Formats: sequence, C-alpha cells, structure tokens
Amino acid sequence: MDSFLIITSLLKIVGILFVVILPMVSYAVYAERKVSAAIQDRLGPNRVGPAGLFQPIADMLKLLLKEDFTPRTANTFYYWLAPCLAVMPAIITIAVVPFGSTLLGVPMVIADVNIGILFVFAIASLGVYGIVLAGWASNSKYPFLGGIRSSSQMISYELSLGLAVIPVFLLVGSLRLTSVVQYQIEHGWFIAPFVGDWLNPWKWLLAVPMIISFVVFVIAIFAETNRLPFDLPEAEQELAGGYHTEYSSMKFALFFLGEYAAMITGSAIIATLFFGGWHFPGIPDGSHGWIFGLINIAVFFAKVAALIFVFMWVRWTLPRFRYDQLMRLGWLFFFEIALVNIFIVAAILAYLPNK
Amino acid sequence: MSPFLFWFFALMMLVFGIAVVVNRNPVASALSLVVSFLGLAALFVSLDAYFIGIIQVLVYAGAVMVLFLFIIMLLGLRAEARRQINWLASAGAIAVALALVLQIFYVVGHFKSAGQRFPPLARPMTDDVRNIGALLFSNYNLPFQIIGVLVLVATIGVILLSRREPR
Amino acid sequence: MSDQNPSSQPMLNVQIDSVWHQFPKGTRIIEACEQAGSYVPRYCYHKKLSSPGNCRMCLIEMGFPRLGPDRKSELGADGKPLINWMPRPQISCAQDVAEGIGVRTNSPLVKECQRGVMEFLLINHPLDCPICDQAGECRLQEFSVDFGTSQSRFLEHKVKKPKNAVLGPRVTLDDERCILCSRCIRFCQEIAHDDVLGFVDRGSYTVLTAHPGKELENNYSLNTVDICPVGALTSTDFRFKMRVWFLKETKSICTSCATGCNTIIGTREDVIYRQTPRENDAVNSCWMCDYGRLNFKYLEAKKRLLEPQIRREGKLVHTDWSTAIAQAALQLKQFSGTEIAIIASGRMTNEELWLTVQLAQSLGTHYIDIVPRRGRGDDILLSEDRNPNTNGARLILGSASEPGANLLAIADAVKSGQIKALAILKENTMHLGVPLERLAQLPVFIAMNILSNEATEKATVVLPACGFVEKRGSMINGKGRLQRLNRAVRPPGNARDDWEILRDLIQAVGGGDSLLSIDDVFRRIGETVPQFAGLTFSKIGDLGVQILQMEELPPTHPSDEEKIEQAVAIQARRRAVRSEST
Amino acid sequence: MAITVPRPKLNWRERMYLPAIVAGLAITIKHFKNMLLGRTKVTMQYPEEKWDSSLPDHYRGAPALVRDEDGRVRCVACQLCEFICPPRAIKIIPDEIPSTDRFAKVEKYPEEFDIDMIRCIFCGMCEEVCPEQAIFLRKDYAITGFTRADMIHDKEKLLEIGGVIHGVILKWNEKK
Repeated sequence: MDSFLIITSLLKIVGILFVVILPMVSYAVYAERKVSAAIQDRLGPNRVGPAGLFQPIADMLKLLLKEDFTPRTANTFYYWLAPCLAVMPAIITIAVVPFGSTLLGVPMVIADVNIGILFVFAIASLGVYGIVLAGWASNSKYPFLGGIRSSSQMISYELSLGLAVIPVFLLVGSLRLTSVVQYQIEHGWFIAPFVGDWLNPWKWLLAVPMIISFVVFVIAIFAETNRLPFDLPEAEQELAGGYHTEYSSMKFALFFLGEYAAMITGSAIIATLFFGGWHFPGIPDGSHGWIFGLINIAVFFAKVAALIFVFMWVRWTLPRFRYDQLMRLGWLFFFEIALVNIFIVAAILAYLPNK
Repeated sequence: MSPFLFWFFALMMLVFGIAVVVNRNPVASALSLVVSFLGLAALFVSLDAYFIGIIQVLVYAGAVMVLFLFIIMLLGLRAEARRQINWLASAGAIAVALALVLQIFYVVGHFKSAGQRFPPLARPMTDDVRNIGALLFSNYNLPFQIIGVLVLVATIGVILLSRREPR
Repeated sequence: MSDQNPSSQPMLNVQIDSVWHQFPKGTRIIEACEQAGSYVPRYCYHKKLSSPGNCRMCLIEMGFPRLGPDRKSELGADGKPLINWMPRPQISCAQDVAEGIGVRTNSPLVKECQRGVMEFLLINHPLDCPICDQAGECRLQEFSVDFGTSQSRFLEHKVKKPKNAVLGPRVTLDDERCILCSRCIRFCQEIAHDDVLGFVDRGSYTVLTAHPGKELENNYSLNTVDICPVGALTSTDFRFKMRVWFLKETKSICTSCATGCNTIIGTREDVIYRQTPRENDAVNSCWMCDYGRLNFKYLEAKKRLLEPQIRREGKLVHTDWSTAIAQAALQLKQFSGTEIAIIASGRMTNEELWLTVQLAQSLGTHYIDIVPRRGRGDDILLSEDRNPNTNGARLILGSASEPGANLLAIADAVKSGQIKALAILKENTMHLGVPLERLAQLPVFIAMNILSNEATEKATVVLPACGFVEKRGSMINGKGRLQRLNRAVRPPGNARDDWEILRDLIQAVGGGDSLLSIDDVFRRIGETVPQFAGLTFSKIGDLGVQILQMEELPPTHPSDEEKIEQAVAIQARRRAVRSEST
Repeated sequence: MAITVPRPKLNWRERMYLPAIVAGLAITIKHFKNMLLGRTKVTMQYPEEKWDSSLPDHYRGAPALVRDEDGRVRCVACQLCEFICPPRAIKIIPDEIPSTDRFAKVEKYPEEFDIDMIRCIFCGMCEEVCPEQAIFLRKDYAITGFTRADMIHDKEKLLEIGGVIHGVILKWNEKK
C-alpha cells in the first residue's frame, strides 16, 4: 500500500465521519423535530439560537450532563457494550458508499470493494446485536421484549432487503457500488430512466420491476432502521421505550445516534442504488474540475437529505404496525414479491437484445 | 498482508473460540462466537477473498448467530450459568483436542508441499464474486442443485416437525 | 347500673321506642335508652355526677302502664301492656326506670322539644367555631346538626359576657360560650370536694364564676374542661394550640404515680398536645389529676438527650449506637459481679425491668434496686407512691426485700469504693447521698436517661432513652392491675426504645438470646413470673387485667420500710438543697 | 364477555393500502407546506404572549391570604384549610392575639401560615372551606423558585399576593 492511499483514505474517513455524518446525525434530530412540528402545525424547537438551530448542541450537553445510571441487576459489561454496538455498524457501512465522483483525482469512496452491497448487508445485519444485547443486559422485561422483537424483525426483513436489490445487480452485473452508479449514469436511474438510452423500449419494460424493487427495498430499510411504522422494538406505548428503557445519559444518546446514523446510511444506500448516486443529469463528474467534484458530493447529500425527509414524513404519517402484521407482511408478502421480481427481471434480461 | 494483522486476527479467533467453550453464560458464549467469526472473516478478506469473508459475516454472524441468541434468550438458561464444571470431562476433552492437534501437526509435517512457501495468488484483484458464480453454475452445478434440494427438504421437514397438531 | 350484679337486682320491663327491654332497678332512663340504642342528647347530665335536670335537652315522652279496673295492666293484642302516654315531655336524666313504663325518644313531640331547646341554647352562643377549641368535639355543634334547625330566628343583639376570664392557674373561661349546664360546678362539689364554682346573676345574664376570693386551683381542675360540653372551659395549656381533629389519639396510661390512670394521648406529627383521661371504672373512673395530665412537657425539654455519648479523653462526645453499646459492654465486663451495681427505676416498664434483671444476671451482680419515690397523696386519685411500677419491680426484681430498701446499701458501697462500675437506668441518683465527685471518680458510670442532669454529665457512657409516650410496655399499678403503655410519638433524635438498648447491652456483654419484639420479651416474662403466665399484650386490652390481689404481696418488713423512708428523706433533703442553691 | 367486533369487508383497492398511505402522506405534506408558507396559525407562544389579561374571574391560581378594609388579616387559624387540603400543602401554627391588640376579641391568629407551592394542586378547596373568607385563589399561576424553600409561601408572601379584599362579611368587627 502506498502512503498516498492511506492518507487520502484517512482524510476521507475523518472528513466524512466528523464533518458530514455526525453533524448530519445531530441535525437530523433537529430536522425531525422541526418536520414533525410543521406536520402537526407546531413550531418545534425555537429557543436555542436562531430558529432553535443550536438545539442539537444543547441536547448533547444535556445528555452528557445527565446521570449515567446503571441498574443494579443489569449485566454491566454487556450493558455498556450494547450502545457502542448500536452505533458502529451504521457508521462503518458508509465506507463502501460512493458519495462523490472524484475530487482532485481521488475517488470519493472510502473502500471501493467488489462486494459493496454485500458488505452493506453484512455490517447492517450486525446492528441487531446492539439492540438485542441492550434488551438482554438491562435485565428488565420491557427492554427484553424489545430486544426479542428486534432480532426477529431484523431476520425477517433482511431477506426481503437482500432479494429486493438482486434485480439491480442483475442489470449492473457487479456488486461494486461504484459500478452501480456508473451504470446509472450510462443507462439512466433505476427509479426513473429518463437519462441515457431512454428510447430503448426494453428499458421501459424494466421500469415496473425496478419500481417494485425500489418499494420493497425502501420498506425493508424502514424495518431495518427501526423507524415508524416498524419501530416495534422501542414502541413507547407498549414497551415504554423498548430496549433503551433502562438507558440514560450518553448511553441513551448513543442509541439515538445509532438510529439516525442508520437512517442516513439507509438513505445513502437508496440514493446510490436507485437515484443515481452523486449523478445529476447535466452535471459532469469530478474529472472536469474540482468544483464539479464538490458539486457531485453536494448532489449526493442533497439526495440523502431528501430521502431523510421522506423517512420523517412517513414516520409522522403512518401508525405503527401490529407485530403479527409486521411478520406477515415480511414473510408472506415482500419476500414473495421480491422473489418473483427477480424471476421477472431475469426473464426480461434473458430476452433483452444487446444488453 | 501484514503478518501483524494475521497474528492479531488469528489470536482473536483462538481466544474467543476458547471463550465460547469456557464461558458459563450462554449469551456470552454466543457473542464470543460472533467475534470469532468476525476474525475469520477478516482473515478471508486479508487473503483477498472478499466474498467468502463477507458471506461469513452476513450468514453466520448476521443471521445464524442472531437466531441462536434469540433462542438462548427466550429459553432463559440461567441454570446453565451456575452449573458446576465437570473437571474430569474437561480434562478428557483437552486431552482429545491435544491429540488431534498433534496428529494434524504430524500429518501436515509429512505433507510434501508444507515445507515450501505458498506461491503468490495469480490475480490478487480478481472479481471473486463472478468467479464463484461461474464455478457454481458450471463445474459444480449438479452438487449445487443437489444441495439446494437438500436444504429445501430440510426446511419442509422442520416445518412439518415443529407444526403443532390442530386440535 | 347495668354492670351491677343482675341477680341481686330485680329486672324491670321497659318499652323504649316500641320495643320491650329489661333493665335492673335503679337504671336511669337516659342510660336505659342509650343501652337500648336510642341515644338521648344531654348537656347537664353526666353519668358520674348528680342530675340537676337543668339543660332540658334530654326530654322524652313517657307513659305508664294502663291499668284496668282490677288495677292490673291491660294487655294489647301482642300480649304486652298498653301504655298511657303523658301529654307533656319528661327529662330522662332525673328518673329511674319503673316496671312497665314506656319511653319514646324520637316521637314528633320529642323532636319538637329538642329543636326548641337547641334554639334557646344557641340564642346567646357566639358563632365563633373557627376559633373555638371545642370545635370538633363540641356537643353543641353535634346536637345542633342532629337535632337542631339550620338557622336562627333570633334577630336581637346577643348578650355580651366576659371572654378569656381566668378561673384558675390552668383553666380559662369564655362565658359567652357557656350554656350553664353546671357540670363543672357539680364536679367540683362532688368529685374534687372543692366547692369553688357557681352561677351569678339572672336570666340571660347568668354567668359562671369562681366564688369571690377563690380560684379553681385544685389538682383536678382540668377535668372540668373535659366534661364541659361546649368550649366555655378551656385548658390554658392546650388553648389555641391545635384543633382536636388533627390529634391522633393513643390509648395509654399516666405514669406519674402508682394509680396509673388510663389516658388518651393526643398527638400530631410526633408532638404531644394534650393528655386526657380515659374511662376505666377499675382505676380512675373518668378523671385524672392535673399533675399527671400535664406531666409530659419534660419530654420536649431542651435538656433531652438525643444522641448516645461516650467519654473520650475526659469529654463526652456524640457517637453512634453500636459504638456506645459496645463501649458500655466493654467497660462493664472489666469488673466482676461484686464490683458492679445497677440502679433501675420504678418508672420502667415490666419488660425493661425484666431485661435489667437479665443484664444483672449476665454480669453476675446482686446490687440491683430501684429508687423509691414518695409524695403527698390524696383520697381521690393521686397516690403516695410516685413510681408507676413499684409492683412490677416487686414481682420482677424478685428480691426478698421491698423495692428501694437496698438503695442506701448500694450508695454506701459506691462511697466506700467497693463498687467500681455503676449503671443508672432512668434515674438520677444524685439525691441518694453519693457525692457528685464520687460518681465522677467511678471508672465506669453508665447512665441511661431521658434528660441530661448532673449525673449524666459525669457518666462514661450516656444512652438516650424513651419517655412513656414513646414506647410500648406494661406496668402494674398500685392496686395490682397490669396495664399497657402505647407508643404515641416517635422518640426524638437518636433516642431509642429502652428495651432495645437493654437487649443490645445484654447481647454485647455476652448473654441473652435474640428478642425481636417487645411481645417476645413479655412472653419471656410469662415464663419466669407466674402472674404473667398466659398473658399477651393483646390480652391485657385497653382496660388492663387485675393480676395481683394486694393481700398476696408479702407484708412489708418494718426494717425495709424504714430504709425506704430514709432513702426518700435523703432524696427530699438533697432536692431542697439544690432548689435553694439555684 | 367477549365482544366480536365486525370488521368491514375491504375491496381489493382498499386491501392494497397503498392509496390510503398515499392519501395520508398527502395530508401530512399539505400541513408541512402550509407551515413553510406561513399559512398555519400556531398556538400561543407562552413566555412572550400571556393569558393574563383574559383570565376569567373564577380562575384558580395561587392561593393567598387577604386583609379586609380594616387591615386585619382575616385568617383566624381555624386550620380547616389545613385539614381539607388534599396534598397537605398548608401548615398553620396558631397563636393567641394579645389582649392589647386592636383585634383582641378575635382571640386567635395564624402565627405561621405556610403553603408549600410544590405540593399545592390549585384545587381551591381551601378557599371553599374557609369560614372566614380569608383565603382566595388569585390569578398567579407561574410560581417558580430556585430552591424548595423558595417555593414555600409564608404568611408575608401570601398576604402580598392576596392584598386587600373589599365587600366581605365583617362578622368579627361588629357586635355579635
């Protein structure tokens, strides 16, 4: 390995984590409060700073200063480990997502591995450990129920998640996420093939299975991030907060952080897979000048922000599913749809001329 | 790859592998196994076998062990944590394990190519996903199909066995 | 009355509110009605006093059996005699039941009479219930609700009478509230034998007052406050301190003399506000003396011991209980039984005395006695013996001589230096001829007490204990009746229940087994003292159990009596000297 | 007894749920849009805007002691409010009025009168039970303090809040 790669990688990691993701997480909380307030005809936080913009800082200070309480009967080691496990996967996943084209010749992805999407799924599937451990180590009934719900929910929806994106990779022919973006630049976004060879009628034929794929994937991501309408592991009304009932102070904040980081990661994946990643029609990539490289990054995060808004919008619109409905939906509905969708796309591809 | 990383992950695997056996708490054992799997995955990745490595994490750590943990928690094996260690059985197990290790060393030691250095991999940055797919669906297609049918039969069997008779 | 032996009294048939009852001869009609379940309101009538019949509140309708031509009762359809009702109401408090009479307590006539009497009584009564201390236990309030009307037709000005008039050192009178029932006057004449109260002036201007040149100052004056049905007579001590409905009432006994009057202790949030007598015909009827009634203020004194203390480098320092007990036990164990003396108190309960005996046995000492305490008695309630539990000490200490007779011998042994360790429990032996300097020289001097005094200041270990309202226990009064003390308030500071201190001390010196509650202690007494056998706290009940016939006690040895008199005399002399010097 | 709730039969469009979900999303985005465009009327912004001017007469704010026109503290320490107070917020220590005082014939006054505003639930029972028209619920509702001790209103504070009341029955002041 050469030192240039190491230095740029480190710069990318630090930059993306501390400059983009963490502030984004804290302001996602602020945005969530503002969006929910607007949807419910309220004002939302407006006390700390202009329009309440310093609210995340105040929240963070408050959470840091709160008493860090460990229940006497809790299993201390795992109790402390769980919040860390909850944040980590969401942040690691960002490593394989291309968040820009190139900047001064450096590709804007931390690790451009050839199994990108599998890496995402593998690491995301580890996220459940944080929740399950939190529920178990608290040694308290509501957190325990939350942990149990979480693990079964994760297993159920991981299947649909994986199956839903297979059509995309059937088309692209590679699991590398940069290839996915590149394919979309050439052949049009999967969700809306209005760039590239949109005159090809076969592409239009593929639009229907792509939309199905998109819907199933987005719903599965909702379930994976424990967002409403699938937030059964925390379900305040039934489980008094679920797995983080017994947590306070910064440990609680870490769970919070984890949830929002997972939401950002999920949005980034959706943007990459279906919305052309950093690509926007008419804007050239970073090889035409560093300014375009920056614009590409901005485009990517604009897409992410828009998707985060959709996450919030859905949360403040839909009620929570009942547990049996959730399970039925996952196993009897999305699983089958995703499976059939693969066959349809495969069949179309088999007869697609000049692929 | 860096020998340091190899030793680090190898040791991690061994330590947590032992922890799986030694831990009295089933949950702790399961989690140790997860860490051990992660070490194994890291070793695969270090050999540029990204696909195998990540599948290791995805399937074993991400799905199988979650199911295990789920079951362990639901069963609530508190008595297990208090059970006395049978020292005689432990000694026997260690003896058997040692004998196995000795045998392996003996066999490997008499293996001709063991004395030589491994030749470097032909194409380090190959697309292993494509290679594995091509292999599975060409040379090994029949075994793959047979395994598929076998797994299907097993699944149906499990559902049949675990289904409660309607009253 | 009803509790008199029925066999000696002929039973009379009386019809009360259409139901026939039987009452012994001599029962007053008002009592008969009450026993039959029809309460007749009354102000002037009190069952322990004579009946003047001047309040007219107890009016009833009465009738005699209708006699036929043969001078026999005519029988009705139900086989019961018919009754000729008298057209005008009668007072029920001044008449005894007679054979065959009928009584109506709630007929329209009776109700009309009660309404009228209530209205008259309220004409001049001020409506100052918000400040009246009687509110809440006021008969005028209660009967006004039960039998009166809700509004007054009296438009004229009310008569002004003296308010806040001082009748005596402990009683204040509000004449406006007085309804002239004369209970207090009769009490002074008949019970206290101190005829000082009377009515003066006429009509609406009649007021209650003390005879010229006299004051209501006898030792029973506060009973007039108890029996006053309204808020006219008030206790100067309790006046305006607390509304009665806040008071938690605890049944207990007075420990100021050997009589052991039954009392109710009124407390709120661990503050004692008043002590009132509780009816017990075997002990104190309905009364108690002022001396005993007000003898609880010392429990809130500034001198109250609140923390256990031990002497360290010549100074008493506060410590915790485990240290204090351990230190006391360590000090006591330095000496053999012949060098230790324990002075207990006749004011301790049976349980505490029994534990004291156990402590003495664990230490192997025989020097154990109580301090006799005598005062002037009277023929009413106050006893000469001011120790409430002398009889308990007699039974439980189990020594051959009278309690108190060995005290001077112990004092002499202390003076001569034979006694090296002295434990004084709830007493101040300052008065017993042992000079203070001598006590200060004792290597071990353990004092358990409620208040600090010269003796506790010289002690090596001070154990703060509980007063009589702060603990449970039993005592035997001068007539041999076993009665219960109940806990009304929690002890202040770190003061502890005496029996717990003694139990821990016994365990610390290496004797005794675990006693978890005072009921356990009582059970153990029953195992050693035959008179207690088979009894428990709940069996003692609120009114006590007679366990000693006084003739059973061994006759006091003349020499014992002499020694006790001597001890009391020394005590009195010392006290007099001290009060002169201060 | 179990009750069977009849479930409505859904047609295939309703069973898809998607139209309903889209309709729901449309409603929420409409609210969002209106808020962004400033068309939504939001609630009162409390610390800046207050109700004070429009509080009704029967508003139950902080309890307070009052004086009458003669300047007498109307409370006679009857302790009925202390008795009735559901959260036991009131503590009164009564005392006797000295005979030299102007109002000596009232005889009794509160030496101490504390209302623990941490406990007070603003139920108004003290006002209702008071036989002397001495305690009233005023319109103060923002009772704050930095310590628990700050939150205990003593007699001075209560009289300050209460002020003077006019037009009440003066039963102690006239011949009775």
